Amino acid sequence: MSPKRVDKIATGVIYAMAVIIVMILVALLAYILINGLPHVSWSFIVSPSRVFEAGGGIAAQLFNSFYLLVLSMIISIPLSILAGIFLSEYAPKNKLTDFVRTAIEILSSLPSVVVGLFGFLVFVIQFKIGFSIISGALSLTLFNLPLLTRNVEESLQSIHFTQREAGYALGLSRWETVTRVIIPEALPSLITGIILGAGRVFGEAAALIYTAGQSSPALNFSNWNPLYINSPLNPFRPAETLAVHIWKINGEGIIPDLNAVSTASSAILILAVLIFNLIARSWGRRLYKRLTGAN
Amino acid sequence: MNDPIRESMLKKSKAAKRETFGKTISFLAIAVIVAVVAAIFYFVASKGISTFTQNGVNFWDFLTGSTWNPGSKGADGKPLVGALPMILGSFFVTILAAIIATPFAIAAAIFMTEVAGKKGTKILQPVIELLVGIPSVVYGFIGLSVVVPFVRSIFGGTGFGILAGTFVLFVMILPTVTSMTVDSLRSVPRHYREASYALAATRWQTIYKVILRSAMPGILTAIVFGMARAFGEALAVQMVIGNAFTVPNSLTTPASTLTSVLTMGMGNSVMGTLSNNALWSLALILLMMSLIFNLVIRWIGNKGGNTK
Amino acid sequence: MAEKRLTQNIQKLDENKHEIALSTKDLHVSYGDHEAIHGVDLQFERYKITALIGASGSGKSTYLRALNRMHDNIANTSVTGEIYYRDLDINRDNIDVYEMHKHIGMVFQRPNPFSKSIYDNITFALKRHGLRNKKQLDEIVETSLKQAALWDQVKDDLHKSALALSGGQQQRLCIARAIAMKPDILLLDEPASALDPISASKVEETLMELKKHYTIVIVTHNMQQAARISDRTAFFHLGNAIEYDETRKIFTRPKVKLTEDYVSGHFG
Amino acid sequence: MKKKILGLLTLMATMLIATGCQIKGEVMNVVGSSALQPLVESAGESFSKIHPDLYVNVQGGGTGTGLAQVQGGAVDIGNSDLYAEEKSGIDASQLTDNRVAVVGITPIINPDLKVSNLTLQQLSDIFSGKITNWKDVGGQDLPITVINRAQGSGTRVVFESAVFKNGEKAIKAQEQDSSGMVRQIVATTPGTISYSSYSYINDSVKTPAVDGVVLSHDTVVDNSWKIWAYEHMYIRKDMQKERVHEFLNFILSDDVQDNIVNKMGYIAIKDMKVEKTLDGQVKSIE
Repeated sequence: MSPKRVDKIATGVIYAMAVIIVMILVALLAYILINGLPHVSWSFIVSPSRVFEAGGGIAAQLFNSFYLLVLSMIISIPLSILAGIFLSEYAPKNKLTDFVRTAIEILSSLPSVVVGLFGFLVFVIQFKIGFSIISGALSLTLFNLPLLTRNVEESLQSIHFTQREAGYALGLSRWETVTRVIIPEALPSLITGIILGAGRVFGEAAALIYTAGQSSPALNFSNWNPLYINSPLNPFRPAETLAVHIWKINGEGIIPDLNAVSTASSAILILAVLIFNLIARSWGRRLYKRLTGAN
Repeated sequence: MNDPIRESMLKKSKAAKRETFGKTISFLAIAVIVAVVAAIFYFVASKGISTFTQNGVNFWDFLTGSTWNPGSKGADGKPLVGALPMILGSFFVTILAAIIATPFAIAAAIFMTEVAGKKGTKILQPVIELLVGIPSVVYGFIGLSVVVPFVRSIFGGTGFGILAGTFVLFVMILPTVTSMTVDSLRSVPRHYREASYALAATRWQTIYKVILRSAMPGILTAIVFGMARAFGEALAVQMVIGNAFTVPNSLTTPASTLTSVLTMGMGNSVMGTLSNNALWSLALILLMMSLIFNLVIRWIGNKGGNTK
Repeated sequence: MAEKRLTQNIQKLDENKHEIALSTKDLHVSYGDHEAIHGVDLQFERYKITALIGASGSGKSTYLRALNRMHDNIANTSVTGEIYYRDLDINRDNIDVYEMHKHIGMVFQRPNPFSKSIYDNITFALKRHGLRNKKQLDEIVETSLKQAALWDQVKDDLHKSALALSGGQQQRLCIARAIAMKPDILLLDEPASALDPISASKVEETLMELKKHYTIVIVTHNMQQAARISDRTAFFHLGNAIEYDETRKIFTRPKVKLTEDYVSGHFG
Repeated sequence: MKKKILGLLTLMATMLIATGCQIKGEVMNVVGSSALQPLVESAGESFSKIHPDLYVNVQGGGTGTGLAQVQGGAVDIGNSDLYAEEKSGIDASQLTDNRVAVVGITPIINPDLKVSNLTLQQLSDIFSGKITNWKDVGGQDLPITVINRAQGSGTRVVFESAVFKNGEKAIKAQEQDSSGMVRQIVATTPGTISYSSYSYINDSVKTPAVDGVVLSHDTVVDNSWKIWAYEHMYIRKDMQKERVHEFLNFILSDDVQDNIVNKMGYIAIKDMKVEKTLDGQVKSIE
């Protein structure tokens, strides 16, 4: 066969596979949305959930998901960026560094339930923080750090070495060059990594069951003083997230409208991820433009 | 002679101080992570090993035994903790899912970076990122209500089993593998492509001989990460694999994985008892297996890198 | 290793007649076990252009990069010997490299502007070094871009990304960025090699202009270029400086056979 | 921008420390059986209405977790589907048992099966693997697929102790770790049989009579339906907190027993006409 023909066939196969993927994905999304959206209403979003009667909503769960996401990102983003900088810029190229990298990679393959139990025994019991958003956020941080760190390291590595030389030759420290030149340039791929991480946090259930808990106090959305147990901002209150809620009602739920609540929650979860995605992306693009002068 | 430039070079500059500062805090960050990793490893290992030290289970029996019933004892008076069914189950679903997902991920990545250009990326990228955000619970339920009946209608049986698990995991790891593959294809310098096209190579030849080859270590890493995710995934697999503690003899009969047993059993056992320790031993095996995977892939990556 | 010391003819400058801006004494550079520079002694005169020529792999770039310790951050690389600048051996641990880099600038082979606007490219390092005055910064941007012969082309696009410039413009921006620091010495590593002839000649013009205020050491593999712009030339071969003299002497009456072969195009 | 982030972080940190020191309101932690969780949660909500400064934090995690944590003193109350004595690794002598409800457990089968009655013996044979086809118990010719709950699950322990009278062993079968999953699988997979507590039963699955008796509130209270057990809330013997005892009394009050326990498909403890001891002996109460 002539190379031209092979090229044509290969291109056809690649197109076909891409189409199959898109079809799988579209079917999945359509399945979730078509099943769920008819049950979604404004009152579903803003009313509290119920334990055994029909008609409950997901107000607290939705808020909890976002709050937990923000908290765990506040902890894990700086930590992973710093660690990624170290691995990419400062770590000596030796066996020890390789060992650390391997260890971090292996951590990412731990099932989240193990991370959750670790979080339970350490944060909830040992540190006496109790079932709380903060315990959940810390556990999710453990769970997210390996992937984020890895992503940061790779994003930084993908920026050419000559940029660092340029900074160095101008009398700038590697630190300044990395934080002010390399990171802005790597921003798009950093943000992709963060979005992937955020998606994991948003959808995680197993690691939260034992740490953030599977029930939450009725929130008082008019009390924003974090010192009160029923304040939405209190990071020390137990909090059931949307993903945990879906898991719980399907597993042990006894509400009669279980199916409706579960499918509607899934649909909302997907929409929330979508919206989060769009916001993060447009914000990232604007920041990138501002920092790099790109047009 | 007083030369200010000369003097200034002998003092520690602001930049040098910043460098020290940056080095220190980034080192602290990695130290924290290493400490956490060490703590988790220690935690899992110490609990996992106590099955063998405290409860006197033979390690070899644990790996090769095929009966899992930590609550009761076998005919020889030893606890029934044989993890073989789960180890095989985990292996099968992970490898099968990776085998199916890899070509798709590579194809999608090529599509996005080489074939369809910006437009392809615009369509696929958001969809792929969205997929990561779908909770595994939801994947599990879709698997239960779509994949399991599908497998049942084609292959008979109950539909639960390794095949159903593989399909679900395939979709779950696809985004991870794809987006990482895309990154590694993108990092292939443009002049490689230009050089290849300049030699009158077709697009496919360029992709196959130049781009994929130089992106190979990155692609392998993507696959490991995909396998790692498949390996550690619990909720979704647990819902479709059937959770039967039998050595899998076909792809369509119920089987179990390390994670599914772990997730199911944790809440029902009491810390410190054999049933609980045995579960931690499973977690330990999970760690060891991913270590092995990691080393193997690293080895392949090194070999590929040397022959280039 | 067999050819470690070859016949040499290194001009020794009389320090009473010539002001020496930078000099090295027995400078060695090694990558791991492999020694790439085998002890080079050269002096660079103030406000002159010195060219380093030689075949690929002769060590001229390695030597140049050793002059301002660019090898510091590279694993496994060691530089031994002395580098004198302002009566200080700057190849010592007690020297603050960052401070030194303010005075010994460098321009690289491939243009490497930051992915920032043209304006930020020039002001970024200055700001980091503590210069905040907007008016002063604007002034520096203008003068350095003018010196680099770029001002007329970019004065209306100062806030556009530097990456949108052509290769030649990018390189001149890098030169502008380097001279904005007002260094004593400018080291250039084949600054015109990645450029088209027109851009290259623009860069050459720029350098001729700059030598009034700066001491320039330039690595080039283009002998015409060296002959056109430099005052002195050093010929490198296999990690040794073979011959160092006034440029016209090197190109017309070289004393060493190797140099003659090279400049007459018999090898390399 | 860096400064802003730094400022925000400092603010968060201070906030966390501040909140850590002084949370307004008392928290009571109840952890354990996920089956019992909805009941205690509803009761907790009503209890909090009477005591606005109290927050009853009810979490699942499983019977094993509940018992282990209450024994270790990490939580105030441990919810359990089983007697503490039945769980290895638990020192029952340190704990006080509070039986708060009774739960009836019934076999559930796929709705397409044409079987409406099974004997205890047949159940025993099915779950131990002696009978493998529905035609042997009066149904169509279809292989039996057994779905078990996870090992150590309270529901499974109760079911097996009621069905396996002569030390039979359960066959190796599929296992699921929640009632909801079991119900969904049985509803959709042909030829399946499993068991579930009464509170989870709905129209999607079929509940055959056992030895001619159909599970209901009335058949459990007089022990004509044999497969039932107590739901327990354990506290440590040295529990000092007044509110904890108050809460347990509250759950046992007529109001909660009638309006929450019975409504959720459990059986109020006060309705029981018989009592079952730890070793399975049943005697009637006056």
